[in-house]
Amino acid sequence: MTATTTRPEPAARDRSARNLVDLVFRARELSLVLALAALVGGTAAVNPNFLSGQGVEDILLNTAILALLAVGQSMVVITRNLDLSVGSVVGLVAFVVGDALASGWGVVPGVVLGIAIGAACGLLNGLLVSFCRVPALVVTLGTLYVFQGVCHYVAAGRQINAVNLPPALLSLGNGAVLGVPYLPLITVVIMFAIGYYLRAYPSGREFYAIGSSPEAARLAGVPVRRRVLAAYLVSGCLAGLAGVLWLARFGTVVADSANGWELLVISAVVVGGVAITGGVGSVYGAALGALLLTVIGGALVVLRVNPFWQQAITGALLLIAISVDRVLALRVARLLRRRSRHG
Amino acid sequence: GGTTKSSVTSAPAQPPASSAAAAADPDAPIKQGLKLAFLPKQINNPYMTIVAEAGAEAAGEFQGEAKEVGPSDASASSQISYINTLTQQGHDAILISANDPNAVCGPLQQARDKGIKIVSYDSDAAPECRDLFINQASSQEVGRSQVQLLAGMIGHKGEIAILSATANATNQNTWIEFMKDELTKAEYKDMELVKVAYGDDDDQKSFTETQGLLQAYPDLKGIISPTTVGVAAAARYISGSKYKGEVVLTGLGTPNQMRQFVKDGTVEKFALWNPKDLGYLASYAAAALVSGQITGAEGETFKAGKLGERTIGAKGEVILGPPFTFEASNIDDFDF
Amino acid sequence: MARVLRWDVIIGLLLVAVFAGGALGSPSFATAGNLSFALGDLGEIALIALAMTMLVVAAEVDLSVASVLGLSSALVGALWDGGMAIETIIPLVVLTGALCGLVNGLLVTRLGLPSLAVTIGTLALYRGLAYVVLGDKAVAQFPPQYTALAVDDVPGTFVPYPVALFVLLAVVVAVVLHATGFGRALFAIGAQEQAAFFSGIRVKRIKLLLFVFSGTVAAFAGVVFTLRYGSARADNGLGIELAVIAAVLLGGVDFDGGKGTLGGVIAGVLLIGLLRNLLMLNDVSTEIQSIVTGLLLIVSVLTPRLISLLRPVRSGTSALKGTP
Amino acid sequence: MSGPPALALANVSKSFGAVRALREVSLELFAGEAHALAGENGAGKSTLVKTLAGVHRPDSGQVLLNGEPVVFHNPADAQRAGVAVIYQEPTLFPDLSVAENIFMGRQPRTSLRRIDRRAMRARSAELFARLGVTVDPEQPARGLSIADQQLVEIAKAISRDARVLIMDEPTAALSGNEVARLFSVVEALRGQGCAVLFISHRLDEIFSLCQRVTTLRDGAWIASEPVGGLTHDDLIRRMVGRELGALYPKQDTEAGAVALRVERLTREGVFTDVSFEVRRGEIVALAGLVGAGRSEVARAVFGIDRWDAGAVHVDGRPLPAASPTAAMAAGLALVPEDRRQQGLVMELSIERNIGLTGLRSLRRGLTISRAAERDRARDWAVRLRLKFAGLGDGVGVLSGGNQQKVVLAKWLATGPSVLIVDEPTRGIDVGTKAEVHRLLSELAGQGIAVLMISSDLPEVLGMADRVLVMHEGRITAEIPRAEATEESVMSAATGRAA
Ligand SMILES: Nc1ncnc2c1ncn2[C@@H]1O[C@H](COP(=O)(O)OP(=O)(O)OP(=O)(O)O)[C@@H](O)[C@H]1O
Ligand SMILES: Nc1ncnc2c1ncn2[C@@H]1O[C@H](COP(=O)(O)OP(=O)(O)OP(=O)(O)O)[C@@H](O)[C@H]1O
Ligand SMILES: [Mg+2]
Ligand SMILES: [Mg+2]
Repeated sequence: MTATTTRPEPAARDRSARNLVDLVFRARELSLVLALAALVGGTAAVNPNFLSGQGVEDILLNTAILALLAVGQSMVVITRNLDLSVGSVVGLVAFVVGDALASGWGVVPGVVLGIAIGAACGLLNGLLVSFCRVPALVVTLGTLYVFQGVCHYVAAGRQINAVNLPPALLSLGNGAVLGVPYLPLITVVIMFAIGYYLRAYPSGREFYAIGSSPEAARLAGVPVRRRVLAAYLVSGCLAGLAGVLWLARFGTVVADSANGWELLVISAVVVGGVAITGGVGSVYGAALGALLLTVIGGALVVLRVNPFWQQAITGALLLIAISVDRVLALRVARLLRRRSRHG
Repeated sequence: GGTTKSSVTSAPAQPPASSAAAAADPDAPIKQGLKLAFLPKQINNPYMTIVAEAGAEAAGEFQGEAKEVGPSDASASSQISYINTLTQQGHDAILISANDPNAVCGPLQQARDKGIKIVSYDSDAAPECRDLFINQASSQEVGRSQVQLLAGMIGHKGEIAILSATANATNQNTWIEFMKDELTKAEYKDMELVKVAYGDDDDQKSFTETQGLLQAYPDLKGIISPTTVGVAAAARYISGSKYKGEVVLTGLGTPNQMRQFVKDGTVEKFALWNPKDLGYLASYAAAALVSGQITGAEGETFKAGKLGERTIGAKGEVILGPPFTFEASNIDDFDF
Repeated sequence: MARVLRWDVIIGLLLVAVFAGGALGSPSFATAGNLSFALGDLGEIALIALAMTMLVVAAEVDLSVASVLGLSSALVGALWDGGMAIETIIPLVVLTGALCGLVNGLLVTRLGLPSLAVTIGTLALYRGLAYVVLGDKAVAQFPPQYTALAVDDVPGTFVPYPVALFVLLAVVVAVVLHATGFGRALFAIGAQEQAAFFSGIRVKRIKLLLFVFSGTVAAFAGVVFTLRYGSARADNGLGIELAVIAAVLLGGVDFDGGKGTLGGVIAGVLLIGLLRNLLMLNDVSTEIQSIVTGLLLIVSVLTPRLISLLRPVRSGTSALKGTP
Repeated sequence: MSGPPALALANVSKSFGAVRALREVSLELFAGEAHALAGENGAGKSTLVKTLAGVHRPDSGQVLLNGEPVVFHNPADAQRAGVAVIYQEPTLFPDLSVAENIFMGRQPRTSLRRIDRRAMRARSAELFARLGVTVDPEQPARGLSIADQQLVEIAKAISRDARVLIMDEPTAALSGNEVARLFSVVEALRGQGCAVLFISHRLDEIFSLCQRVTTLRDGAWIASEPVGGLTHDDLIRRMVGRELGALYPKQDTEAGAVALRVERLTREGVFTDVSFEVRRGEIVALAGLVGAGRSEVARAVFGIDRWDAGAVHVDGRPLPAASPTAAMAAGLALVPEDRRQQGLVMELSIERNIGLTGLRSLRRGLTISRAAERDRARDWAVRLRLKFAGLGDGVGVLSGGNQQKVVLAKWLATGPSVLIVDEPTRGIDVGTKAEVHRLLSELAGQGIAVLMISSDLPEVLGMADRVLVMHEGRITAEIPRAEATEESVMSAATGRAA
C-alpha cells in the first residue's frame, strides 16, 4: 500500500504564475507594437514625409499583401507545418488571372478564378501532407518548383500590362473608401475573421492542439487530417486572393511576381511570434510582423540609408527582434519559477 | 609574397581570340541551315523575348534557325549551364546577353575552342571571350542622351535620381558612369544626382523603390530609369500618386508598356532603340561570322538584310544606331 | 531504418536510370566534357549539402549558407582587388565563414531560438554584408593557376578538382555520421534532444560545432564558386539554399531529425544535377525542368509512403505516429 | 451479471511484426463493475486498452458494444461510443491551458457555438475539487510535473461521464491521498452504472478497488475471476507463472567512505539548503510528497539544472555545476523520472539507447565498434530479463516497464560509483520490481552509493538504510532505517514533524 497524505496548497503560486503567463503571451504583440511605434516615430522625426498621407498609404498598401500571406501561413505553421509554395502561387494566380482579364473576363469572375486556383494549389499541398503523410517541407518545396514552372510555362515570356486590365480592378488596387485604401481593408477584415475563429471556436482551437501535439490530438479524437487540410486550403485561398490583389496593385506582371517571397512571409510569421514548432501564436502577431518588416524596409529608404546597407540592416533588425523577444520570455520564465513555489 | 592582383595583371594577357587569325572573305555566301541560339539574361523578360523572336525571323530569311533558351533567374551561374549545353549540342553560334561579363568568359572560350562563334548583344561579355558585340546604341550616347533628355524637361535644375536594375548589371553601370560624367559639365551645375536606387528589374521592387525615392527626397525633380522594367514600374507608381506632374520621369522603355503613361501625361518622353532591329542585326552578324564573311576585326563590313551594310567598330562592336525618343506624337506608330 | 534503406535504393536506381537513359538517349550526355561540367556545376551545392545533412540529422537547419557563400565571394573579390595575396585571402575568407556559422550557432544554442528563424535572419544579414563589402562591383582576373584548379579535371578523369575534394570530404563525413560516437550523438539529439542531454551528450557544443562547420564549408564553397566562374560578385549563389535543401530532402533525410543517410543525400544531389543537365541537352525548357524537379521531389518521397499505406497497416504506430 | 457487457473483447489477437502482443484474449466489462487487468510488463495490457480505445485494430476477433460487434476506426469512434481512456503515457497539449486540455473537442458553448471560457474554467475547477487537488485551469500544461499531468488526464477522462472508463496505470505517479480521492470518484461513477477497467502494478489498489480481475501473461488470457477469493500470491502466481522471492531484499551492508556529498544546495524557488551524504554500499531514500522537489535536487546534482548556491562533491572532489558530462566522468548516473522525454530516444533501437551512455568506451580507434555496442546491450538486456524481439527494435514499441528496464540498463552499463534513481519502479510489475530491488541492493553490496527517489513508501522503508524526507524544497528529516516508519516519514513529509 502507499502513503496517504495531502499535497501542499499551491493556490497562491498558481495565481501569480497565471498573471505572469498571461504577460508572456501578451508580450509578443505588445513588444511588436512598441517596436513599430519607436521605428515610425524615429523615422517621422527625421523625415515628416514618412507620415504624410501618401507615405502612410504606401506603407499600408505595401503591407496588405504580405500580411495577407502571413495570415494564411501562420494558420499552417500553427499546425506544425509549413507552406513554402505561397510565393509561386501568388505568381501563378497573378499571371493567369491577368491573362484572363486581359482577354475580357469580368473582374468578379477573375477574382473567383484567382481564389479557385489558389484553393486548388492549397488542396494539393494539403492532401499530400495530411493524407499521404509526406513531410510539409518536401511537399511545399516541390510544389514551389512545380507552380513556378507552370506559371512560366503559361507566361512564355509575355507580360500583362496595366492598359489591358479592366479599370475596376486597378481601382481596387489603388482606390480607397473614406481615405482608407481597399487592400489593407480587405486584409484587416480577413485577419480579424480568422483570428476570431481560431480563438473562439472549438474547431479553431483544434489547430493549436494539432500543432502542440499531433499524437495527443489524434487520441483526443481531433480530426487531424481534415484540419491540416483546411489550414493548407485557407493558406492557398489567401495566396490566390493575394495574387489577384498583386495584379490589381501593380497592374504589370511577368511570370515571376513574388518569387522568393516564401522566406519573407515566414520571417513575418516568425517575427510575429508564431512558433515555427506549432501550437503557439496568433494571426494578429503575424500581420504585425508583416507590418514591421515593411516599415523597416520603407524607413531605411526614407532615412536615405545606402542601398547596399539596407538588406544587412533589415537582417540585423530581424535577428534583434526575435532575440529580444526570446530573452524577455526567458526572463519571465525564471521569474515564474522563482515565484512559483514555496512563497 | 603570394599571388596578388598586380602580379597577375602584369603577367602577359591571354592570347588573342584564335578565330581572329583566319582571314575574312567578304563575298563568301551565307551558309545554309545555320543553327543559332539566343541566350538572354533571363527568359521571362518581354524585352528579351522580342529581341530573340526578331532574331529568329532574320534567321528564317537566310534559311537558318534560331532558338531561345535561358534561365528563369538572371544569374550568371544558371546562364553558364546553358552555355555548356549549347556547346555540347554543337551550334554554329551562340548569341548571349551576359549576366556577368567575366563569369561567362571561361565557358564561352570552351565554346569557341569547338569552333562556335560568340556574339554578345544587349549586355556585353568580356571582349576577349566573344567575337562580336552588337551594341543597341553606343553606351556613351545612351548615358549622355538620357541626361540631356531629362535636363531638357526639368530646365537643367534640381535634384535627380536614377532607378537602375540590379546592382551588378554591366550595361546599366556603364550607362550610369556616362550619365555621371555628363552631369559634370557646366550646363548641369544646378542639377544634382542624389541617389542611385536598384529595382533589380523586378516590377514590385522597382515600384516600392520609387516610393522610397520620392519620400526620401521631397525636392526630387526627375528620375531616370534606364531599364524597361524599372521605368514602367516607376511610371505606374507616379501616375497613381500625388507626385504625378510634380516629378519628371524618363528612361528606356518599350512603347507598349509606356503608352498609357505617355497618354495620361505621367511621362513626356522616353527613349529606346528598336529591340527587333537588335535581334535582327545580331542574327545576321552571327551568320556573317560563321560564314567567314567577317572575323570580328575592326573595319570589316557585312550585309544585315533590311538594315543594310554594317561596319565593325573598335573592340569588335557593332552599333545598332542612336536611341530613338518616343513621345505622344509618335508613340502610336510603334508596337513592341 | 528499413524505409530509409529502401529510400536510398529508390534514389540510387533513379540515378542509374537517368544515367542510362542519358547515355543512350543523347550522344553528348555521357561525354567526359559534359559530365565533367555537370559534376563541376554541382560542386558547391554538393559541398554544402554535406554540412546541411549533419545539421538536419540533428534537427536543425541553416538557410544562410547561400548568403555565406555570397559574402565569401564578395570578400575574395574585395581583398583581391585590394591587392592581397590569394594564398592569404582564402584562409581568411574561410575563417569568416566559420565566424558566420558561429553567430548562427550561438543564437541557436545560447538563446534557444529555432534555427529556421535565426538563419532566415542571417540569410538577409550576410547577403547584405556581401553588398556592403563589394557593392555593385564585379571583380575578375583571378590567377589562372587557381581558376584552373577550380575548373580542370583530375588528370585522366572527368572529375574536376573541387568534386574530387568533395568526394574526400564526403567519405570523412560519412564515417563521422555513421560510424563514430559523434554521429551517434547527432542522431540521438535529432530524435530526442532532452534524452541525449540526460545521457551526458554535450548537445549545445555539438550543435555549435555543426553550425560552424556549415559556415566554414559554405565559405569554402564560395571560394570555389568565385574561382570557378572567375568572377566575384555580391549576388553569387543567390537562392541556392533551396537547391541544397531539395537535395537533402530527396536524399531521404527527415527534417524532424534523427533519420537519414549521407549516401542518400549524395545520390539526391547527383540525381537532381544530372537530370537537369540531361533535360537541358534535350532542349527541355527551364519551366519544364523546374516542374520535373518539383515532381521528382514529391513523388520520390510519396512512393514509399503510398506503398506502406496500401499494405494493410499492421504496425500499431498508425494511430500514434500517423499525424503529419 | 445482468444484460450484455457494456464493452467486451472476443478472441482478440494483435501482433506487431514478430511480437504477439495479444493472443485470443476475451474480456467483458459490465456496467457498474470495476474490472482489474493484471499482468507483467509486456503482458499486453496497454495493447488491450488501445484496442478497446480504437487506437489499434484487432488482427482477428471482435470488439463488442452492448453485445453488438463494432469496429472503432479511430479513437474518435470509441469516444463517441462512450469510452473514455486514460493512457499509460500522458497525452497533453503542452502549449494549451489545463482547461483546454480537458475539454478539447467538447468545449462548453455559448451562443453562436463559441467557446464559453468561463464555464470551461469553472467546470475544470470543479473536476479538480472532486479529485481533491488544486491545479490552475489557466496554467499551460507545459511544466506540469508527471503527477500533475496524470491528474489532468484523470480529470479529462471523468469529465466525459463515459459509460466505460478505462485507466492504464493512472496511479503510477500519484501518492496515497490522490489515489484515495481518485478511487472515491471512481466508486461514484461505478454507482452511476459506469463500467471501469483498471490497470495497476500495485496489487493492493486492485484489491481495494475492483470486483473482478483478468490476468494476462505474454499476451495470453490466463483467468478472469472475482477478486474476492484471491490472495496476493494467487494473483502474482497467475501473472508470473512462478513463485516470487521476497520483495525488498535489502540486507545491511558495511557503509564505506562518503561517495556523494551535497552541501547547502539551493535552486531559487525549487529547493533550498539541501545537504546530505551518501556512502558507498548505502542505499539512501529521498522521500516526500509529489512536488516536494526531489527530482529537481536529483537533476541539479547530476548537472541538468544549474544550482544557485551550494556545492556537490563526488569521492571528495567538487563537481562543476550544470555539466552532466562532468557528472558522468565523476562516476554519477541518473535514472530520470520521465523515461519518454529524458530516459530514452524513442526512435532509436534498444542497443543504440543502451550504447548512448558509453559512446567513448565503445570506441575502437576512431569509430564505434558495433560488436561492442551489441554485447553491452545484450549483456544488460539479459541481466534485467528484458522482453524484446530483437536488439535492433525501436524502444518506442516496448511496453512501459520494459522501457524502464532499458533506461536502467543504459545507466548501469556505465558502471557508476554513485547511482541516482528517480522513481525506479514506477510502472514496473511486481516480478521486475523484485528484480530491480535485488539489483539495487546487489549494487550497493558492490560498494556503489545509491540515492533512491521514490513515492512508494513500502519501497522506501524496505530498501533504504537511511531515509531523507523533503518537504516544499527543504530536507525536513533524516531517519535511520531502524526508526523509519510510515508515521515518522509521512509526518516529516507533510512538515508536521519537528
Ligand atoms: N506499437 C508497437 N509496435 C510493436 N510492438 C509493440 C507495440 N506496442 C506494444 N508492443 C509490444 O507488445 C507487447 C505488449 O506491450 P504492452 O504495452 O501492451 O505491455 P503492458 O502490459 O502494457 O506492459 P506495462 O505493464 O509495462 O505497460 C510488448 O512486448 C511490446 O513490446
Ligand atoms: N519540467 C518542469 N518544468 C517546470 N516545473 C516543473 C517541472 N517538473 C516539475 N515541476 C514543478 O516542480 C515541482 C516538483 O515536481 P517533481 O515531480 O520534480 O517533484 P518530486 O518531488 O520529484 O515529485 P515526483 O514524485 O513527481 O518526482 C512540481 O510540483 C511541478 O510543479
Ligand atoms: Mg502498459
Ligand atoms: Mg520527481
